[in-house]
Amino acid sequence: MSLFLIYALAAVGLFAICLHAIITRSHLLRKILALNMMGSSVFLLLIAIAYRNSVEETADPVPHAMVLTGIVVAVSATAFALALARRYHAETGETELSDGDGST
Amino acid sequence: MSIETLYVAVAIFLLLNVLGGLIRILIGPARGDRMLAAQLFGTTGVAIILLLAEGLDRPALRDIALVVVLLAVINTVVFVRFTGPPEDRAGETGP
Amino acid sequence: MTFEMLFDVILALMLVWLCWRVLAAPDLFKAVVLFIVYGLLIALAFVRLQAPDIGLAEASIGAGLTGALMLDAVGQMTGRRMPWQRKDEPDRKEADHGQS
Amino acid sequence: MSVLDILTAILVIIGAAFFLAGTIGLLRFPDLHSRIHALTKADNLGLGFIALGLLIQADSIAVALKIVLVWFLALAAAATSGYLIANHAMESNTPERSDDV
Repeated sequence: MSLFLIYALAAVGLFAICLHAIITRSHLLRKILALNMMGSSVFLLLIAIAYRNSVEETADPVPHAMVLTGIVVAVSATAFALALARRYHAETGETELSDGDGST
Repeated sequence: MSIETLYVAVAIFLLLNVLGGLIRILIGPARGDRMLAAQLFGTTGVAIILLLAEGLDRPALRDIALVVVLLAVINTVVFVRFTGPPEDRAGETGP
Repeated sequence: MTFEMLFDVILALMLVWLCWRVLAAPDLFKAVVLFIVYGLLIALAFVRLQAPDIGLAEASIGAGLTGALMLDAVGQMTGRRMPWQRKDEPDRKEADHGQS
Repeated sequence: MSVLDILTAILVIIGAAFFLAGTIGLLRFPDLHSRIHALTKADNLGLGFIALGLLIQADSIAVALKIVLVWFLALAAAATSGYLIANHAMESNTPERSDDV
């Protein structure tokens, strides 16, 4: 049981839970939360892989650069999604998306 | 038993402390209770990071402790300013 | 299995449990507070995996900034409730009354 | 283990005991205001003891200053947030105390 295996298994578990939640939950804010945590689990898996490929006590720097970019992009996407959700709530008063059959 | 083992042991103990404080977030009756418990985790996390910096001999972690303790207040300020109870904050926020 | 790995096992189990609680909690404000704690703990996990720079970015952006944005959105979308809605109600009821 | 190491160990264990006291206070106290009282004092005292124990082990003066800075910032953060949450709880209608004393 290495350090890589512990965190990789945790990342896979996190991804599965968030994927389940993003399908079954209907509230928009909870979908955004699930999407954000899903991104975090992918970052965790990438960092764990970088740790496994480390040479001489320094981890692989390429996944680190990718994850650092990804965190910034994730917070921008989250802020944009939150702005959209708040506008939707202000316009229609709802917190869930409709089914798209034009009933709203 | 070296002193580094003690640092890691105390870090594990503080992590279990966080696990106990999570109960207050789960059962806390008011919103302020939950926010307060999150504030506790800021302080505990700083202590864990300082202990790991010494125990794993990685001095870069002290900068992370600085950032964590600096950003601990932001969430509380946002909570107080923007997510008040409905009867008090119906109009403009703030006194 | 060294002694330090006990820390990692506890941290990984706490992460998974916390993720499940965030997505299953009935109150949305509770979910956001748990999400802030989750951001702090995943920064600790990055620190353990020899990536202190990622831990720095995640602790500042992930836990601090995203948590503040989420709190603000929760305060706007569920905080100012309409008069017909009770306090501490789960978030499923709002769509039923939204059109009336 | 030298004398310095033993002193560090004692201080760190005292700090951990204060953290345990803070968590027990968070779980057992009856209302929000006494929970604020437990957290802002006991936790920062625990962090202070741990920082003091690590201060003895510091290599250079810069590391020692950084640890002291972390502790002072934690004190300021706890004071600010404790006041803000208490004020917020007072002006909203949260139940002050479950059993009126």
